[in-house]
Amino acid sequence: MSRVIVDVMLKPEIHDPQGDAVLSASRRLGFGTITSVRQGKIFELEIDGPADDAALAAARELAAELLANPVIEEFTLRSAE
Amino acid sequence: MSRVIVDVMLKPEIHDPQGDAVLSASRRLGFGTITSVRQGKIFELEIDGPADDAALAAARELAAELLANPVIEEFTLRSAE
Amino acid sequence: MSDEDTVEDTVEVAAATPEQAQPYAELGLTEDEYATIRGILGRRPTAAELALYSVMWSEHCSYKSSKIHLRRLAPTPEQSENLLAGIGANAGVVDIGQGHAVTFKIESHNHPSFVEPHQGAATGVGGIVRDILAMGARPVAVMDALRFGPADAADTARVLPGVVSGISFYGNCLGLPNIGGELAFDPCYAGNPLVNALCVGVLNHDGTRDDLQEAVARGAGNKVMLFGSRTGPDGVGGASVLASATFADEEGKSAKRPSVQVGDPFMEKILIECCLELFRAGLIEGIQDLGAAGVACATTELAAGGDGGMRITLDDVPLRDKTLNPAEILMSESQERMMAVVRPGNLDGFLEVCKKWDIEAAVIGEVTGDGLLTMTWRGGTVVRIPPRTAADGPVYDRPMARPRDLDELRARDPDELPRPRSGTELRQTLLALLGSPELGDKAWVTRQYDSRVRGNTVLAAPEDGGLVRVDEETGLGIALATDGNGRYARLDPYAGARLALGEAYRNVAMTGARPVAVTNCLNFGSPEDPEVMWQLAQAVRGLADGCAELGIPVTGGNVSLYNQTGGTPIHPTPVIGVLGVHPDVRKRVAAGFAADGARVVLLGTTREEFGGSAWAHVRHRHLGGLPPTADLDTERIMATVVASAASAGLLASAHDLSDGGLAVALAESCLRGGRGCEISLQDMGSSAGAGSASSAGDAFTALFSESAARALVSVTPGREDEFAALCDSRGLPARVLGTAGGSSLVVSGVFSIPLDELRRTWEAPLPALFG
Amino acid sequence: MVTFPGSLDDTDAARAVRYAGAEPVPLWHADRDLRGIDAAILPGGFSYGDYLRCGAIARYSPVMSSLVPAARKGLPVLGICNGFQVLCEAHLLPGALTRNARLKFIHVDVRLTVAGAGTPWTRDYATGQELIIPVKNGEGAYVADDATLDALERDGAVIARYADGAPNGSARDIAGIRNEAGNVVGLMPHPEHAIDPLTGPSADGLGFFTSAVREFAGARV
Ligand SMILES: Nc1ncnc2c1ncn2[C@@H]1O[C@H](COP(=O)(O)OP(=O)(O)O)[C@@H](O)[C@H]1O
Ligand SMILES: [Mg+2]
Repeated sequence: MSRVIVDVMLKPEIHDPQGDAVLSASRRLGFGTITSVRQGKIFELEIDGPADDAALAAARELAAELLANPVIEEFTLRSAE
Repeated sequence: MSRVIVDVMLKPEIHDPQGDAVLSASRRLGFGTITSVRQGKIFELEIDGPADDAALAAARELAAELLANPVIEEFTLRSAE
Repeated sequence: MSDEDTVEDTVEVAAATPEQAQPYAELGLTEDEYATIRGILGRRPTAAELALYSVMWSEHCSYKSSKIHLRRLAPTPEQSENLLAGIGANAGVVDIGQGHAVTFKIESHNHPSFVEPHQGAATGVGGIVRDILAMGARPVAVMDALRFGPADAADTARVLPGVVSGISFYGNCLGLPNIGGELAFDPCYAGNPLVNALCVGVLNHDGTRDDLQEAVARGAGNKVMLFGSRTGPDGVGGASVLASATFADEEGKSAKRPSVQVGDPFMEKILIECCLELFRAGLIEGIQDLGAAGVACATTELAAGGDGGMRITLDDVPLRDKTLNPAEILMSESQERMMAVVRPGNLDGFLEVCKKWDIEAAVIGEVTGDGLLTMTWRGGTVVRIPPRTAADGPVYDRPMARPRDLDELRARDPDELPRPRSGTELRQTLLALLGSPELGDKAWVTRQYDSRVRGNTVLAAPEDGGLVRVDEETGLGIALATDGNGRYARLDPYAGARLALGEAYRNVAMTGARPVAVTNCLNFGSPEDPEVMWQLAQAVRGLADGCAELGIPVTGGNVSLYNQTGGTPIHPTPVIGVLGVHPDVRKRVAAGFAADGARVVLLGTTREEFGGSAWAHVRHRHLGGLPPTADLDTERIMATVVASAASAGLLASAHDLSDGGLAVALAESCLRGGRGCEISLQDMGSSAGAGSASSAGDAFTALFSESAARALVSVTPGREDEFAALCDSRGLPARVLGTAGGSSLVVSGVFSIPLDELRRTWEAPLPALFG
Repeated sequence: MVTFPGSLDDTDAARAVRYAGAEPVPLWHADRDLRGIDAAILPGGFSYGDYLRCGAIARYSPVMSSLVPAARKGLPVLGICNGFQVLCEAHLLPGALTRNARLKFIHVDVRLTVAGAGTPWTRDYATGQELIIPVKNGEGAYVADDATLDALERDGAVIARYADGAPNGSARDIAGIRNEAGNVVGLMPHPEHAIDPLTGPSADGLGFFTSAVREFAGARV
């Protein structure tokens, strides 16, 4: 059993109203040093078998096909211990 | 300028219908080896100044107050290079 | 939490260890109740039985403090003429003719919505929808009655947006139009918001096909099915249970169980479609939704309503979390689950339908003939009880006492408040009321709700009542409204309940519908406080008497107690929902002035009544005196007049008078219709007694008094005489005020306000507070 | 009329088709069979709960595996709201729909300007005509990169715009677009909720359905 984490973020050029809302709320709360917020999604996948190349490949394929929309989003993989 | 990433996940015992929906979709797509999916949120914060303790402390405070709902979620911090 | 190697607390173990200490108090049972359970069983209960009794005998499930009073609500034969199911069913069912029946009910989710506003409110909608579904009906609309602390309080900024987004998220995703509700603010709800959700459903009832379902487990050998979401640790117990010796295996190691349930509206949507297909195919003998107290409640109630007993294998309950023990499985409040009783011969068909909808279903037991509810777990018997003893629960006649401060409160007369006198002051008063969160535009909330889905919504918020088409051919429809006024009920709970009933009845009548049935949600403080019990008893009596006067039955409802912050209870807040039948929705009447030159008429009688009024509350934060008189006779007459007038096409608009009186109703009819009006108050405010009719003092009463049983209508041009004759023939006071038209609200000789200014003022408050 | 699990406005769209004088044919998400239809409507709702991204999971349903090639061959397809999202996810239309600018579900009647009357779904309108139609969505902000947006405008592929500014933050006030061939149309507002003033703000939406019906009535003669 292995765990792979997929982070999905909006592409930098796509407007992120959620991130902006968090930024302005953080300003209201007095967090003056925070200058930008981008919000994305995270998927923790549990995969049968070891955290080998096959597991990563499956996760990458799922991310590309389903988890991220390539028109507006990009993703990165991490493997969790 | 430093970047801190906050990962927010539902607590393990909290029901995650979104993750479940992704899991069953991944099954239908033939990703048989994936046994569990949990979906969370990720926040990329840009903070004025170096990635020092003060920056992390601000991020932690923001996460606790705003980014995560302590009733159902938990969060972790990472600092991005 | 139970490991393979821990010995399960079976019936045999319990019989052999009578002295073992049990955490009944942590589970909310009193010493007497615990002794009663031991007496029923002739031994100590097992851990699972204790859990089951504790949830079934909780106030929430057993109505132990209120039952004795609720008996008053039993309808007379005359009231129940068209009642197919009443109090005692999951929801009451009313025959509305043409082969259709309607079921509706209102329920609270107050406490969960305070802890986690979004999920709490969302699962509140989910729960009431399953009650309607369990009657065999297709849910067709929802409503939400919301009450919060002061609009500008910090906690309201946390709770209100979350509650609204939860209702929006769940209801919209289910595809149920939200057709109305309430939004009120009062400091008494600051630590205890009220989130009451109503659902209405429609079923066939035409002789050839009857969709009505029952919550019973009949027929030994029939299968007990659990279907929908898996069972997880949602809402199990809470800290007190977990801290107990029996439920946590090792100190400190006990997994923390969440009390927050997370809703999955998509699952509920497919569960609805799946159930409706099962009903249509005739595959179900009995059905029960899982709400509070989950499997414990559904099995107990099905078995108690049946003719035999039931045997359940808890190992067969599909789990999301494999570590749950029997007690936790029984108490779990995981959402989106249903339980059905199915003949063995229909099992394959049942599973087929579930598969089509991608719904997980499991046989978890069967109906027996031994009269007992028996449950096994890993081979041991962990529950063996007579189900009725758990389902019926104790009945308490708790002490009651008239609130000590009531006389003082009533003596605090609103007469002593400074009243606006000049035209300028009256103008300012109206703008202040309209610009308050209490009376301002609710679009900030209702824009988040889909009121159109299903395509049958004829009227929705901000109209007086929601109106939904049931039959496209004939135009048959149903109207609904919910109302409650905690301030009135605080001053006089008996009158408060009648006023709320009268207002909901009137709101339904304004659409042109005939009110036919009542549901109610009784939101009160702690039943252990004798003053609260007195309020509850008074309110129930008021509701019962009011329904008898109106000749319509209470078909069901819900009681929510322990609504208080610290030792301070909320205002007693009975929220009343009224259902009406509209013969032809194409002839519906709406609140907005719809025709230039239409004669504007005030129906009913205006008295000088300011106790608990919006004016006293908004302008002076004052609560005192007596609430208005509830005049149900006039309500009844007015409803028949409006219904006749609507069907004859005599009305261009109709709008009830309530908070803020005539002035606010005028403003709303202007804004809604996009049209001004010019009226005169000559001779109004008569019971103010002496003083000339045109004096500003009388104008104040005419404009802001909250006398009940009044409405503002405008008459279809050319039909004025017919309408006047109709009112006259029924003895309904009808006073011509003026005409609709123009771009200002003009009260001759008093003030004039351009519609633009009215609109800006009215729309401002909620966006200013909540963004 | 395709029903996905979680489709909600399917009965409404079927009613609109009936009002327009045609017979709605239900298509089930799990069936590949298109049952000889002349045109397809992907209705509004929350397919699969919209849990991942709106329309992301519906895109992979069996019915879509038949519909996508049929649409590429010219079958007229109208995606309304969630249906629009499915069409974008399935790459039958460019761009994507994202969270509303103010992050809340919004239901409001809007004024639309018809910008492209030349499709099988908009023939009964005149370019420039104004319609009052409800929008109701949580993720209705149309986004695409500038090159795509420029191309859409250049090709006249924007078929409707919000006349008073997009309530959901849509790029360039875009309310609806078509594909290059013109047979596939995606629309955020709900014309099926504007077919009768009794239940909607107007009957202005009926034209989308009568346009398509007329197309086939003509074709068959
Ligand atoms: N205030 C009330 N007035 C009339 N009937 C009530 C009231 N409160 C509860 N009931 C009835 O008592 C029964 C049990 O209520 P409840 O526990 O809320 O139902 P459920 O088990 O479906 O949640 C229902 O028939 C309900 O209609
Ligand atoms: Mg029930």
